[in-house]
Amino acid sequence: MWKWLHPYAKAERAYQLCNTLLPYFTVFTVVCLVVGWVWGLAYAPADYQQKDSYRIIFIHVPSAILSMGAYSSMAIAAIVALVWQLRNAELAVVAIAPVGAAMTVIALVTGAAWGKPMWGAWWVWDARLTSELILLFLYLGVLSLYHAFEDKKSAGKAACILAIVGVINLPIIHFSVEWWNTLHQGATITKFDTSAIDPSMLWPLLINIVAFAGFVGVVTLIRLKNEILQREKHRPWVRDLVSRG
Amino acid sequence: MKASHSYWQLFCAVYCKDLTLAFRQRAEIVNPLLFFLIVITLFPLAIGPEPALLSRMAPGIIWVAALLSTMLGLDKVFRDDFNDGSLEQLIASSYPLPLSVLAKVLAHWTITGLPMVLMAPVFALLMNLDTQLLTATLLTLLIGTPLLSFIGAIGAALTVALQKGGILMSLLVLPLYIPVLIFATSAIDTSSMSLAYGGQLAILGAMLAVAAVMAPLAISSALKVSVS
Amino acid sequence: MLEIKSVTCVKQERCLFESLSFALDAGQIMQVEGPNGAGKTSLLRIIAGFANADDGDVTFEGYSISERYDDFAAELLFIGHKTGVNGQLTAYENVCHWLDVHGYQRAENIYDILAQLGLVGLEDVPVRTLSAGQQRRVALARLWMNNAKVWILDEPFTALDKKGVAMLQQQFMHQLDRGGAILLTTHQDLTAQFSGLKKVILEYRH
Amino acid sequence: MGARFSESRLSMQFESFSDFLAMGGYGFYVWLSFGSCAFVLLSVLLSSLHDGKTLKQQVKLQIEREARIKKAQQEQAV
Repeated sequence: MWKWLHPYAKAERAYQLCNTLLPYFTVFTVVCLVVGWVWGLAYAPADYQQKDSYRIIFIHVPSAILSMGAYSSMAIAAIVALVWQLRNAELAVVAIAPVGAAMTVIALVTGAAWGKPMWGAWWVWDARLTSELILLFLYLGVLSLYHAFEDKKSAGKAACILAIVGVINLPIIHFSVEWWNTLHQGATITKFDTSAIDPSMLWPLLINIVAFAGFVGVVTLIRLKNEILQREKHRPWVRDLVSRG
Repeated sequence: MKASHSYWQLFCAVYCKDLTLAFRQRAEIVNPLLFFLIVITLFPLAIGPEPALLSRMAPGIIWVAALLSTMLGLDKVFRDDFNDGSLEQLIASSYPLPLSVLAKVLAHWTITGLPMVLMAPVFALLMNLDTQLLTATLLTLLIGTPLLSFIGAIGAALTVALQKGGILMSLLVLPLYIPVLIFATSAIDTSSMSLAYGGQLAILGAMLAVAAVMAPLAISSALKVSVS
Repeated sequence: MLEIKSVTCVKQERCLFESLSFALDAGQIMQVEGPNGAGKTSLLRIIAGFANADDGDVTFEGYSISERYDDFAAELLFIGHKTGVNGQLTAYENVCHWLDVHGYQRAENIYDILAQLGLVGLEDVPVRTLSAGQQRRVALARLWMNNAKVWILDEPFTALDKKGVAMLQQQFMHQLDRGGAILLTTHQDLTAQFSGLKKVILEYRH
Repeated sequence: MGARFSESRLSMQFESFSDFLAMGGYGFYVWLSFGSCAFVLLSVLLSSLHDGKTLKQQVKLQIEREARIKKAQQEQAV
């Protein structure tokens, strides 16, 4: 594994790897996204209880899952970056953060848009919603810390440390918020029994989750390329690349 | 010339230096306390003076005020040492950095957290707290404020190299404070219903134990990043 | 003793130096020269272990300093631009604190050393009230009370008067005689004659 | 049987396009979600692509600037 991975620790190889992977990811994502959305919006049967409003699930659940998935992969990259001193892992942390934040925003917005017709309120202080909001704060913290540093080497390391601190705290935060919520629960909230979801709805949902994951991959690859370029600006290989067009 | 010094003596040296400095400029101790007091007085002015309402909200208010006043002193924990180069000297010492960091964080707590705990009975009067609630508030503050210092110092260490790190630090640290706030206020709430609140205190204690071990490590690596 | 192996440093997208290698042996003094912005301070900070090199390695007595930093730190004395002297504390307190933090015993002759450095009567006023040169002397007092094998000094002569410079160089001699090594940057030439003086010259690179 | 089963499930759920837009009365919320989702996804994607372009532009400018400096130095030398 290490032998296979090691050459990619070099910036130029990593850049090329991103370039080769990008088309596959893009095609895959576009196909999944189109299929998932069309199926979810037009072909999946309406829910007998929530009617057509449940179609929001096809973007809400994927974005919520990916917002957490992106954070955990970011934290893993941060640990790799700090323990093995891999520069590219550090760049990956910074590359994932904006997409993760975007996923969190989507999850929050769609959650609100779904909550209004179902619960009668745009926002309730439900445990999941609150944790998601805090997750957004953590993402924004990593991003603003990274951008506050002039020297991007220190910035990357600082962002890594914060990402790790955040991932240690995230379960504690989620647990405490959930616990706080059960204490203070005022309005009754209908919880959807997701395990009993019909296959005709499950398939488009799964396709959408895969599509969103693909999207996170695509944007991460693009941003990783950017970050590598940014760091290696002065190196000959970047200059060759640019002057070649 | 080298040697018979122990880890304990290093700890004392760092801890005592910070305390000496704080006592030389008394504002450092007094200002967060005054801030604490002012924030607390703002609430009755904003929401009205009814005693029932106030005592219902008191735990939350006291804790939010404690959070904010801890933030006030945090920026100073590493800033001066960073600016005058003492931080480099600490790193270049043969002793492990997390130990010096632990001493500095505890010094911060002694300067800002402990006075708040000691002053809490006074604030309790302002908020119509009875003795039962007061004990609970004191206990949660006693366990919770060191936790705030530990978590906050991570943010302070990450932003010490930035000229205007103060606001950014609050943005990084406040979300991490949420669990402390939840468990502390819930302990006080539970005690107001005359129920046992040992569970919440135990969770706070567990978080403090984890933070006391992990935070110095995180802070040390953050400081090394900031210095480089 | 101290080996710098093909060290590269890039700052703000500017390459300060590339594949720089040299060695410093016991009893040697080495002066890093170069114009402003050439990366002298960056080089010193990398060797002292505060910053990581973008490439290459620094080894001390055979081991890499980043791997066993605490061992290296025990043999290192570093005084940078920022000297680590606290303005609120007195000269005596500053010296004592430094000794405590580095694990040295508080010597009985602290007052003598401070007096030798021309700080008689100023031992117990807050350092911030002293002049720049006097503040630097407080920091340099450490050179008289340590047994570190490597001294890394960034512009030690800044703000010192002629007498101070001469005194400092005498102490350099003493360090070299007992088998220590010194790495320093300075803009002025050393006035005393050092037998094993080596020089590293850094160019300003665009 | 199986084929007919899946066929019945995989049919268009809406009678007309306006029905599709109305989403059984929940049109506003559904389209709000999907619209904002598309907006966020697109803006992240486009800004990332844009960043890459600006970066390459910067490197290009830097190369040109260096070439100019070199030329000026040579002229000075002559």
